[in-house]
Amino acid sequence: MVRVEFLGPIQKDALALEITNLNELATILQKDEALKEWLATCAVAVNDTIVTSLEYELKDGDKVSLLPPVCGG
Amino acid sequence: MVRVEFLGPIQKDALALEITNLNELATILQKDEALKEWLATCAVAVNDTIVTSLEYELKDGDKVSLLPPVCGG
Amino acid sequence: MLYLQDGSLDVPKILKEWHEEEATSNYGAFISFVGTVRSEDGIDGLSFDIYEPILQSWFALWQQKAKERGAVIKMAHSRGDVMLHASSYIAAVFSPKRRVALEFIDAFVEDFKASAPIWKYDLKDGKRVYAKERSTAINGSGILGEKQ
Amino acid sequence: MLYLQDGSLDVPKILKEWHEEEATSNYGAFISFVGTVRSEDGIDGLSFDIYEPILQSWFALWQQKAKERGAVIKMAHSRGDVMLHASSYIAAVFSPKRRVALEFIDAFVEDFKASAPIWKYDLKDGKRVYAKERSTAINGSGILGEKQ
Repeated sequence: MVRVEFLGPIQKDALALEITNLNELATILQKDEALKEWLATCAVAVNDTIVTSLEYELKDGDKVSLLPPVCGG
Repeated sequence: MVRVEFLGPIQKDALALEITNLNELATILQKDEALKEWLATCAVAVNDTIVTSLEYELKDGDKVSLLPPVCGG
Repeated sequence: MLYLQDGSLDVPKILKEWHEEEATSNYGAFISFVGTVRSEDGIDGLSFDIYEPILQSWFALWQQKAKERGAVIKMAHSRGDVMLHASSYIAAVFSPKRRVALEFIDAFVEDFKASAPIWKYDLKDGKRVYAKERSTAINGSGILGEKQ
Repeated sequence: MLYLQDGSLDVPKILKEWHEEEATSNYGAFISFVGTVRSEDGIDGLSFDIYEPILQSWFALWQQKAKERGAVIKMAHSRGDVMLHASSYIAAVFSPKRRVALEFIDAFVEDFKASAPIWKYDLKDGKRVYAKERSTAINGSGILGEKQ
């Protein structure tokens, strides 16, 4: 099971999904109308490290985080 | 009479000279062996404004200052 | 040193502490940047969410970069609400010589704005509104979106 | 604000005062640079001569430049002796937004080093030795020297 968290302003509870890579996650999340606008601008971290390839393999226990556009300071 | 001051590390008392421009001052100061090394690196101010031309006219009561290389901070 | 706290930062106190921490470290240059909430667009203040695990690793990378140049970086940031004219962010660099400090503070603050996992909200009319227009997508964003 | 004093500067006190002076001026960015005497080459400290009339007019020009960008500059400097690990120089910029502050502090500190009429001496073995090798001739220097 992979846990998917939505950070900051994305108002959505975490998901627990049976997936093996980020491609599968993209397919699932693109079906959620409320998420569509976020997906285009969110960065993705696996176990708190930013990843930039959809081919990234996921294993049981991994945590995926979606990070929308940031503005600290 | 024009007053000539030597600032910072130049160990020399002020002079009072009858001169009408910086060219005349250069001629006088170049005769002072102890000043030679300073003249090549000093900036010149007339009445506290930096000037960069030897043709600058001086009048009675003017103050000329020699500013050696600086290092604040 | 990365210091996070609820609410606004006590700027003089934090600058004093940091200055004292490095008082005998033989750094010739100490430069600090303070971010303060400005009155604009009728806001009452700002509010912040922070995702700490990634902020910590982002900061550790910068600390490593600083160390390679003989410098040290410190940073403080607020969580939650910070009202008008109060401060939410302090960054500081200590280094032996001035050029490293001047270059690091600029690069650090700009990368902080572009990459640090912190989300800003306007506090306005009792609501907390995501500052979407002022936010920056992190490098590498968008991979989960539909192919263009 | 240009503040000159005999001996070392009380850094936390000055930063606190400046911060308080601008606490409600609605500046979003406050950046400060502090110069501290480093232990090197066996010195016991540094000593400074300042020629105030030209320093004042140099500073007034910078204040005017800052004003045109909606910013304010403050500066403090020591006269006379400042011992190891004590501070002799503080510069600060307050501005509405961060870019102006980051760019001004860099340009101001560099022009200060190249132009401000301040002379530095090493304090070593009870003597006050002009720091000739670290000093910079002001732009336009040398007109009184012999023609090359």
